[in-house]
Amino acid sequence: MNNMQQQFLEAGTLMLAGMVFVFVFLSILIIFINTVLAKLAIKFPDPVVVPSSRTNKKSNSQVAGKVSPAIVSAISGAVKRYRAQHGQAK
Amino acid sequence: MNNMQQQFLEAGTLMLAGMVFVFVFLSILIIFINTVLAKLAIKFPDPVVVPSSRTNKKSNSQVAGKVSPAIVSAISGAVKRYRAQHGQAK
Amino acid sequence: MNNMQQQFLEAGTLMLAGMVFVFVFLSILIIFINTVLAKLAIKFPDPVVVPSSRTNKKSNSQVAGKVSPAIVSAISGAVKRYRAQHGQAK
Amino acid sequence: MDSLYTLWLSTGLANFELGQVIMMVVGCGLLYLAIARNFEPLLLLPMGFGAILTNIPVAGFSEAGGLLHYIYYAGIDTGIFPLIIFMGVGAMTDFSALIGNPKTLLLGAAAQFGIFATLFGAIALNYVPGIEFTLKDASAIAIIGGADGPTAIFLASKLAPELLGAIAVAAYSYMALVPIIQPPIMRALTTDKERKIEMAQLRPVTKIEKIIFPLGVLLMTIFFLPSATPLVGMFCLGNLMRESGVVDRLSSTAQNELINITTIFLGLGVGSKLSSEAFLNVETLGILGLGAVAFSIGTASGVLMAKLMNKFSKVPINPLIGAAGVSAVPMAARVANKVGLEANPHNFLLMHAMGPNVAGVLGSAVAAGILLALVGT
Amino acid sequence: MDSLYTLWLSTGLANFELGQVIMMVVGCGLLYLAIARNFEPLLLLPMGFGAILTNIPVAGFSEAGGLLHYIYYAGIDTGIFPLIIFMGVGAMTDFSALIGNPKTLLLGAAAQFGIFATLFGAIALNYVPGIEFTLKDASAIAIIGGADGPTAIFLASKLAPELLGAIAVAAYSYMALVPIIQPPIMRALTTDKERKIEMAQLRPVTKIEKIIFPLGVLLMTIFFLPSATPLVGMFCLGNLMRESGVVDRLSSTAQNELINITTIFLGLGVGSKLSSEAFLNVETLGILGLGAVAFSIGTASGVLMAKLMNKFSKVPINPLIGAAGVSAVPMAARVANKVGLEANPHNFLLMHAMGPNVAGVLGSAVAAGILLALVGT
Amino acid sequence: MDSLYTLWLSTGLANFELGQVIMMVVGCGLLYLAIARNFEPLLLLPMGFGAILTNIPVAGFSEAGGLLHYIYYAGIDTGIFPLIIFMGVGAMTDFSALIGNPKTLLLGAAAQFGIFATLFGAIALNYVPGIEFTLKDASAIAIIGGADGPTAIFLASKLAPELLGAIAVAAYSYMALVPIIQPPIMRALTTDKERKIEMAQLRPVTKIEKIIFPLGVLLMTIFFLPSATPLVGMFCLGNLMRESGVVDRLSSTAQNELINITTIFLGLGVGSKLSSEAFLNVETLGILGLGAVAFSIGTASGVLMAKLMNKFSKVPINPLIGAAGVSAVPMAARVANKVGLEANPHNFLLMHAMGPNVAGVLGSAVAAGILLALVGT
Ligand code: NA
Ligand code: NA
Ligand code: NA
Repeated sequence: MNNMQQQFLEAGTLMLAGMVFVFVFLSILIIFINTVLAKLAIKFPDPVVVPSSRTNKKSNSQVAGKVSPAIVSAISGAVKRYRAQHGQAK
Repeated sequence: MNNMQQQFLEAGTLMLAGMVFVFVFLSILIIFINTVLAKLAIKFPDPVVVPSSRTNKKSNSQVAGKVSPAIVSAISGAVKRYRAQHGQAK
Repeated sequence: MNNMQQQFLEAGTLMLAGMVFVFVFLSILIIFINTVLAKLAIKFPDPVVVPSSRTNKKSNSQVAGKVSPAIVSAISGAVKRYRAQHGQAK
Repeated sequence: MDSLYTLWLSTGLANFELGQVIMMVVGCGLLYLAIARNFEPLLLLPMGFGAILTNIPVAGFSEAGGLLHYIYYAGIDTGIFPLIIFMGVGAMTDFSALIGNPKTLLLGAAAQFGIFATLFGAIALNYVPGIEFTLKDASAIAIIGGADGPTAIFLASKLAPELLGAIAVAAYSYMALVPIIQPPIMRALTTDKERKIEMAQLRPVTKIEKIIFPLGVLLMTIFFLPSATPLVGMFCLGNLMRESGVVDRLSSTAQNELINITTIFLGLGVGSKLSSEAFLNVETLGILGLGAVAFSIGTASGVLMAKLMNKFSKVPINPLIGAAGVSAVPMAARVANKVGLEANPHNFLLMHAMGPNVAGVLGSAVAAGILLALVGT
Repeated sequence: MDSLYTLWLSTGLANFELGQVIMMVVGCGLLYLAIARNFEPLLLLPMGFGAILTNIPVAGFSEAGGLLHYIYYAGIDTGIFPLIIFMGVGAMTDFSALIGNPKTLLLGAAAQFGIFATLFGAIALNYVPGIEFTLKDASAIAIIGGADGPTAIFLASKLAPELLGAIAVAAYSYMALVPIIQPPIMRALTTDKERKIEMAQLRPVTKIEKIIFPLGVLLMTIFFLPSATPLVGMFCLGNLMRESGVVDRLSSTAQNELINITTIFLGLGVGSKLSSEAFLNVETLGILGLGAVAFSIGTASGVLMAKLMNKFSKVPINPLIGAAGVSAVPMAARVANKVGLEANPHNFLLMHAMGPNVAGVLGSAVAAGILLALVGT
Repeated sequence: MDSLYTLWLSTGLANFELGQVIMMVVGCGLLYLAIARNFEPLLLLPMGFGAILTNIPVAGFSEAGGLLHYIYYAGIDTGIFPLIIFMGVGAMTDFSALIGNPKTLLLGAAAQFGIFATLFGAIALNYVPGIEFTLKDASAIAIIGGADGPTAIFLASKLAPELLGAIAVAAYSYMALVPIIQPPIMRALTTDKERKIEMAQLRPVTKIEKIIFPLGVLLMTIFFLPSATPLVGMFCLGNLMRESGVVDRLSSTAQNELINITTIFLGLGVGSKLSSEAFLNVETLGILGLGAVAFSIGTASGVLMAKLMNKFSKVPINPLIGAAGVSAVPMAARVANKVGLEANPHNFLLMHAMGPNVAGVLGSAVAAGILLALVGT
């Protein structure tokens, strides 16, 4: 058996072993998701957030009409950071 | 004197020396604050900022009514940064 | 020729060579700008952005009257970042 | 006069070699692709710049004591930079689409055939006179088919450092070309009816699933393929920081400043391997040629796998999303979406394609681990 | 077949040792504490992850050439990471409350008794068969009583690197447990009347005081305890950057990106010391046991010192703020505030407790310096 | 008792040497300049702090294993930190004013006479007993005249590391003094009429010009002066990241977090060279004296060159902007603007002065390259 033939054999084995392994690995992952994760999802559901239309409205009106203190502080923080970033640095 | 006894002696000395040192050190720091810093505070008081109700009102109305250019630029800066941060990176 | 004299000679040569080089280098850069860059500027002009008074007005009124969703999201992003930055870190 | 002569001797003009000039042109070409054509600019811009710097005569950027020498040996030879990037990518990745439709993992698996077919191709190139790829070389080249930059750089730095430059250039160039390479293959392998398939909405994924998922992936990698744990581990660390919700400041830094800093230096360091000796040879041509083939085969494998799955699955799968299995996140998913919209203007495949897309990242990392385990010793 | 056998030999399953499995479970436990219980997640999450990675068979994360090996030797063995963290903490610390009421420094001093009592306890543990702590080991363990993570890591890396993992785990776990450990002790040692004491408003502190303070602290440390200057010096540098007001961009980076990047790698590096040989022994149990004792003694010392000061001081001190002297900033101060509110709903102790709280940080750094000076040679 | 004696022996008080005390006072002086006088605080604050730390007896900050030792050898001895800073400065620099009025490059060239005149002066100082500057030393000192911090640190670290501390102190101090040093010279060399000259509006500069410019500068440096390519190359990389518009996240990081982190460590590392042996000698006085002369000559050369150009140019040039050729961006340009406004309240020279100002940065880097090429071997 010459050298090239042997290399092809090795490459072929690698291809076979590799593709089998990749498929087996990701298939086990599918099983993991369908069993473990699915069970966990049922056992520990996300807390239900009631999208209170009241607070939503409020936050809309906040933006439209007057701005809440948190937003003001965020804006002033942004201004501060903006200035800090554009100061001299050399 | 056996080995354990000697170790206890060393540990006891360390404890004594250590606690004395910590107390002396932080006590000197108290003196430093009460003398040096106190004098400095009197000699170099913070500049008094007159909380001009005028500018305050103005800045309030700015937020409520119309937004100052600085804030607009900060917001647009934030938008820009937001986009930059959420661009592709890989 | 003594040592100091030789050093002065070397320093003088350095000065001459250096200044000539700096001038030649930056002069070539002038030529580069005046030829290559100038031609490129003509060949690839910046796309003309029509400063549509319409969109300008709109963006002004946005800021003055109600705030656009992009800005809202930027603000909420800023709030978020602000909180993240001020969390405990030690 | 002496001084002027010394100055002349120290100029680039007096010391240029032809290979260096050509490599600088190559570097400028990469800059052009990055800036004018928007080809993966985050990496190709610093890489092209690094290629220029490393080929400057006299300056010695990549010799002992030079800047690029430090960068390469501290960050790339050690594997640290690609791993930090991978952590950042993990912190950017949302696995919801994958967890919501786990079958898409098979599409990500199938697309890895691009890697192993390329390995075969690289060995076949040994018939060409002047090319002599060892199995290590072939494996490093093959990973281009994974369409994942950091994985390719990491593997090449371990298996075939002398080919690193060419491999990185090929990987990133073809990743940028995904919108051009993939659509014809996708159209050729699917019927109009298949392309019109609408997919069911994804089920909502809970927080606990997203937290446990990276740990599960890591655990499986530890059990079955420890050689892939550097890549997969750092990726999962980043993803866990993201999903846990308790270390947002770390997650944000990993996604932004840290990955940006590392990207600059990674690009420069990879560029420093673009010397004329390492790049200007027939092997590079072979690598560039194989890269195009690799992407095409990966794309085809993904699409064909999706068609095969449709024969067995009750829930229909649009075969176009199979093409996203090659990774190249999120470009390949966008391509799937775009080709889908051409066939059915109401069919938004983007979210569905994100599943195979991130599955492809895992698949490539697994494939890299296999190659490391089997030929890396 | 050969290839498959090689692949099998390279799997984790074929190479696991029991100790590694147990240490991975320990790592998962740390992740659980970090994510589900919010125990100091910024450090325990990367630390737990590092513990998992370092125990993966075959992968060699902590062997020469491995990622964690580089991180540990570049950042922790050299002491650089804890010092950078300390600079960032300094940039986050506001000394106003301390300067406004300097007597609280005595509370921070008293709480350090937790350290030296633990030192005694660690030596006493030598009576237990299988435990053999040298004076260096005992000193490194004792610093857990300082309730300050970077200080503990810094000292342990200098005095007892092989115990670093256990010490860091103990230090951060008990710091997270401060809200559970402290209140019973505080209630047991104080009367209801004492807990109701309202404290006078703090005097305003000027800018010049806040600028000179870190320099004064550094100067005193230089004069009396040079061995503490790495810790105290970097802390004061951070604080000076904050208070000087002229280098806001450096201060901001020290408080954010730089400390975040360093925290990720510090956690991973510390986690890499959680190998089974170093952790799974009776000494670790001793360290964990001593840690709980250390915190309790420190808390009690602080409270009792406050009661003692009340006998001599004209201005009354609420003894609850003495418990904040253990550091664990800002958790211990919040605990003092909370217990105080239970007794007197109008009594807000938070600002007053910040004084002993930051004093505790200085006190621990001083104590670390003493231990380094006396047993570190 | 033994223990107390050991503790005493380990105190700073028992080990101080006079030189160390003096150098700490120098460090405090730098902090004073930075904080109270706002002299280049971003570098002088960490540098002054580093000077204090390095002179602490016993602590060993700059000995093997010490923090400053690591910082110096990893970042400054290698040249990495100044180069990273230079990349960030490049990302902050807008060349529009220069491209719009390229003649101002000649002003930036003329101002470099400050460098070469200083070189002459440094050699002349050898007449002073106790001073013995080699040509390398003299070259490193001369670069102060370039008024560019990172360039000075880079060149000094290559040519005369033992003078690095004094050179950096001189360079940054005089840069901060630009608003005091320059105006009298500018007024003395110009007539009121000249100062009133209004300059034509700059032509608009297109995006393509701004992208090609850094590449052109790099190309010329490669051709004519490879020894300057580390500085010029990193500068151009930063500028290309900025102007290309395709890697905004990298450009932003280079301008902010990365340059901030590097600045902290660069300052500390440079400060670590302020030991008494290296600083407390007559050579330092010579360097400080030469620095003032260098800035003055550079300023004068720029102004005189502008006057000379006015004799030949059709478009009038206000000679005040010639003073901005010394670099010291953007301070020198602001000074030109301010002096111009005194003479003509409607004359805003700021944008016009930015041309020679950034030209001065290039000019200094070129001059540094020449010195490296001619005396650096
Ligand atoms: Na892939
Ligand atoms: Na403490
Ligand atoms: Na200059």
